[in-house]
Amino acid sequence: MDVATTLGWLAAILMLIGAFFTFVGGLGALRMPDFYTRMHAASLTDSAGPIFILIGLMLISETWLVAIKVFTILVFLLITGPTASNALASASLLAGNKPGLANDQSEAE
Amino acid sequence: MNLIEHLPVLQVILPLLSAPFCILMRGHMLAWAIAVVASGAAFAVSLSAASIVADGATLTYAVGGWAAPYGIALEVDAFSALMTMIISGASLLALIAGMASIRQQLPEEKQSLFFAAWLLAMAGLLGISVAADAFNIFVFMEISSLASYVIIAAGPHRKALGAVFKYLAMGTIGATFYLIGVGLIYLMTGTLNLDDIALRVANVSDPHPVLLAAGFITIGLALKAAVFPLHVWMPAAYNYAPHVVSAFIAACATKVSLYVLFRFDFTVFQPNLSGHEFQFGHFMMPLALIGILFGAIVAALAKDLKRLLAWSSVSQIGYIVLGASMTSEAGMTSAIIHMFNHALAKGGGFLIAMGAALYYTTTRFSNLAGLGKEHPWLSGAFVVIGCSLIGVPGTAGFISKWMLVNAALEQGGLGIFIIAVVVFSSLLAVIYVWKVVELFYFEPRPEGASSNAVVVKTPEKLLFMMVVMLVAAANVWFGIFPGEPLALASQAASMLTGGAL
Amino acid sequence: MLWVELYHYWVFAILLMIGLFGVIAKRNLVKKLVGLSLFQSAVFLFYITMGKVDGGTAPIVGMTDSTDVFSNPLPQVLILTAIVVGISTTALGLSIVVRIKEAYGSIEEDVIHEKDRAE
Amino acid sequence: MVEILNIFIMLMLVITALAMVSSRHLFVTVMLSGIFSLLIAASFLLLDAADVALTEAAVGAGISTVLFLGALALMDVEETTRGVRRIRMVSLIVVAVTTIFIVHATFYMPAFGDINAPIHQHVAPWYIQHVPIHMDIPNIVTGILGSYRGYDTLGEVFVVFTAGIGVLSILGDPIKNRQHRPAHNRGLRHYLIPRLVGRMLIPFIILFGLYVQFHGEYSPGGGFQAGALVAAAIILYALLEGEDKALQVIPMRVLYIMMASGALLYGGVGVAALLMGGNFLDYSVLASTPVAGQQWGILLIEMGVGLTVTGVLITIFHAFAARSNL
Amino acid sequence: MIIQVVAFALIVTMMLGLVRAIKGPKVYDRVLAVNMMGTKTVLLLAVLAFIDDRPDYLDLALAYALINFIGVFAVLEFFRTRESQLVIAETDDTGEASDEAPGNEGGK
Repeated sequence: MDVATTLGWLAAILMLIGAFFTFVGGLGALRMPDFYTRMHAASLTDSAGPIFILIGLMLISETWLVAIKVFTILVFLLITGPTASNALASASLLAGNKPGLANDQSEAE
Repeated sequence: MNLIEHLPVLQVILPLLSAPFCILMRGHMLAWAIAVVASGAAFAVSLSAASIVADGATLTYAVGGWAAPYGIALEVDAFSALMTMIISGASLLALIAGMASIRQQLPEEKQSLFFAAWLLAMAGLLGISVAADAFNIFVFMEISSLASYVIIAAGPHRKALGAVFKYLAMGTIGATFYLIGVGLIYLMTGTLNLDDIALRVANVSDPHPVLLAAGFITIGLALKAAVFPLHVWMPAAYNYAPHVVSAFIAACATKVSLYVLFRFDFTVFQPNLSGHEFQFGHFMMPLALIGILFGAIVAALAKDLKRLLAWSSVSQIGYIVLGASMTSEAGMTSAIIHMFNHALAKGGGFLIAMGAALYYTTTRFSNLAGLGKEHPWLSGAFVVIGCSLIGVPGTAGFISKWMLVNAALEQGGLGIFIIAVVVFSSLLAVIYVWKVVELFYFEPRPEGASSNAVVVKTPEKLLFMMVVMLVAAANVWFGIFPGEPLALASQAASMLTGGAL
Repeated sequence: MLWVELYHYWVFAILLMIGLFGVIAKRNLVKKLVGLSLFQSAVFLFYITMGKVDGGTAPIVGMTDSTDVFSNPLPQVLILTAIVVGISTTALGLSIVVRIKEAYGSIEEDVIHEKDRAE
Repeated sequence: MVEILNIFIMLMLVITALAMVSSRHLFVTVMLSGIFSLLIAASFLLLDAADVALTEAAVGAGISTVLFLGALALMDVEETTRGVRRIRMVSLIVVAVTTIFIVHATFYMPAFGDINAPIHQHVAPWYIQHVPIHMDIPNIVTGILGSYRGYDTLGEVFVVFTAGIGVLSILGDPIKNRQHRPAHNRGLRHYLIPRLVGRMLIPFIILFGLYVQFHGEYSPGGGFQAGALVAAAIILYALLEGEDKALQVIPMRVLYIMMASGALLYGGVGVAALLMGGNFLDYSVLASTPVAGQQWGILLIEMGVGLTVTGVLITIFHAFAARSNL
Repeated sequence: MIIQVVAFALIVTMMLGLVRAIKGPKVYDRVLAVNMMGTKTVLLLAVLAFIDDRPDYLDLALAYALINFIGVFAVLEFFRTRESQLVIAETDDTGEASDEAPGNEGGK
């Protein structure tokens, strides 16, 4: 990729930010104390990461068609990711799991 | 369009493409008719192919018009012609004879699916027999295996499910082992066509991976063929399958795996790996000998006719492997002719078990006593077929045993030992066959034994008895005039071992 | 860097081992099927591994320069077929397991054997 | 660079596989097998097998997970017996010996990625060279799959077909099984947001499936992947709206016809070639020029593959769902 | 070079997700991890398409994004039919006991 141009630099910065978010999200999903906080970390960054990374990729796309394809992926991820998180959280809540931090510490490791 | 030219592919696609029609037909009788017609057509094709290749010719066919190493080739030679005859013949006869039994054991709405799966099983086996491409063999092996699982699982007893699951697990391991072996060969030679592999495997950079491939292929196919220590899936699967399926599968399924094993080992590995005949022989022969004895002993202890026949198959497969493990032309001839003769005897045996179940609902010995008086023709046929299983002179079984003994004599001191084992196992065979004969003729029908669960319609009964008599007569006919199959077998054997010299 | 070259083959061997162990040793029928599909996946990986060419790219012409080196397409074709075979086997196996569960009330091999023997 | 990525992915593969086999909770095993599929598909892509990666994604992560969950819904999700110690020891020895043999042989295999290995010298270059000449399509994998090794692919279609009728035969007709069950099955109706989003996505998935089907000659994809995608869309519909509605949209009779007609379409193309004077599956004779004939042939057989796969996968799903009252 | 860094960050994140998937402790954690790894795989494929300069790989990323979604629904449906059993089964590999009172199930 061509980092010499302004666009290239912008893309690089965006992608790095995205990569950072992604990594932090992964870390959060691993280290947070209970399911809901983990999900919070994971799902927030599951949206933020793709936004930055994929917009970065769009900026360095060679043709419009490629950029549109990347954009489509972004749109689908932005639709499906939060939906899945929502569904999962409500399933968990319906099954009777309460947020752990509220009343007990047994989940904390 | 010259039909003769297209025989190899017609052999496969006739039954294969008939299968979808079976499920489109609502009526189960129509599905049965399609299956019979397709089997008959396949049998006719195999007969005409056999008449062409009997003198040593080979029919080759390039599917899609692409020449051999690039496209997929089909080949029919004497060996494959014999196999296709066994498969399509067994299917045809079992289907005709099995009408009443299918009605007894399967609910009507499942029958069209059953016949479709049956045709696929047959087409898969035929596809393996005519294939000349290592990967193509895998594909058709999977068609036949999956379809076999389906038709075996149609058995009415719940134990059929456990048996099928075991068969599925072991069969898939076997097929995957074969796939690993093919992959290793492909890695070393860059080709999948069997003839091309045979040419190129001599020049590989290092023989180690090829040896590993030989190991994987041998073990994988031995698993599928139920060679002795790997036979654990077989007795239960044969025992709990619908009777008509037992007759068909027992006659041909394991033999096709052995066919692939022999073809691979004798044409690809033995001519090109130094000392491989020795390895093959010394690996297989002990297994064969133990298998012969073990199978016969368990059969002699069985308390159920189908179980007895299934375990006798373990023993009989041992004979086939034993013949091949001598890696001589005579040994190979005996192995191949025994495939044919055993198909006749074992298929016939399971047909009789089917008949017994038709009249008396089960095949348990406690329930079969006195069959001889009530159904003299059926039990008479069993006596003939039992003699063929034992190897009494004048029956087909004798021919293969005789060939086997002759081949063993060529082996010198070891041969005497082999002959001793063969004679001893024949005595065991006498015991288990006699057990049934005694039951049929010398024990009275027990009080209150169940019988006649279904009313057998006269035309169905007539068809069934006709087929049983035909098979029994064939067991005698090929014992006295073994000409045609023997010619094919010796042709095949000389072709296979000719490469090894 | 011998180990990098062999690494791919070793991963195949290890996966194969894990899968095979799952099929043979596990007594739970679903577990056996999972082991079986793992076992097959290992073989798929083996085929694809041997088709790879250093510096090669996916064998689709036209999207890139014609000077490109392509990886071997044939193993990919074979594995496409094999994957289909694998899923078919899994589906069939699962349907048998469902029936076994209905007939025996369990999918543990030991329990099934016991019930068979009790008959 | 890509190789280094792959080393990490393969490491994760091994870890996942170990966890899959050692976990005692079947649901966990199935979830992990979903991850395994994702990882192995990524690995396939890194090894340049784009078509295979697409198939593995559609099959492993999608269909296979759905099937396993459908079956698990009927059983205990916990493994209760540890098994006999002796069997575990024996199997450990068996697999250890096998592994030692394989690892031993790896030292004698051609180096990974070596272009001079026989595998890259003998048949494969011919394909890469001749696909553009014989059929003039960019995706070499599709060319081999459809034409040079079209007979294998015919076999593959029939394997799928066998699985379809097999599951139907073993589990019974879904319609009949459903009649015995209470009709409280309404799918995921109480999940409002997922349901809305899911419904919105279904047409896109089908559209994408069609793209994969008809663009398979130019990019990764083909009949099988397309069939799996379309089937996945229908399965999604069934999950959202309930089985009954899905069976109203595509009744069993139609599924039967799809299964059979796809297989017959493939075989029919072969027979047509036979009747027009070529060999079985020789598409060259189908049109005025061989290249056009090949292209038509591949297009038609891919449609056959797609039809059968779609029909079979939906059928299998219904068969499981009818038993488990999903 | 930046794009390779992104790829590595994705791989590392996938490893973290894998650890979560194996550790659990609840089934929901595992589903969350699977979903997260699915998203990361999609991103990885998109990034790979640019590393290899093969835009056709983007089709795969798209397919993954769509397929991954269906998996989540299958899981939800599974939960719906099996909630009672899962509560019992949440005593997992880690041996960590579920702290839920069975009575909570009536809440839905």
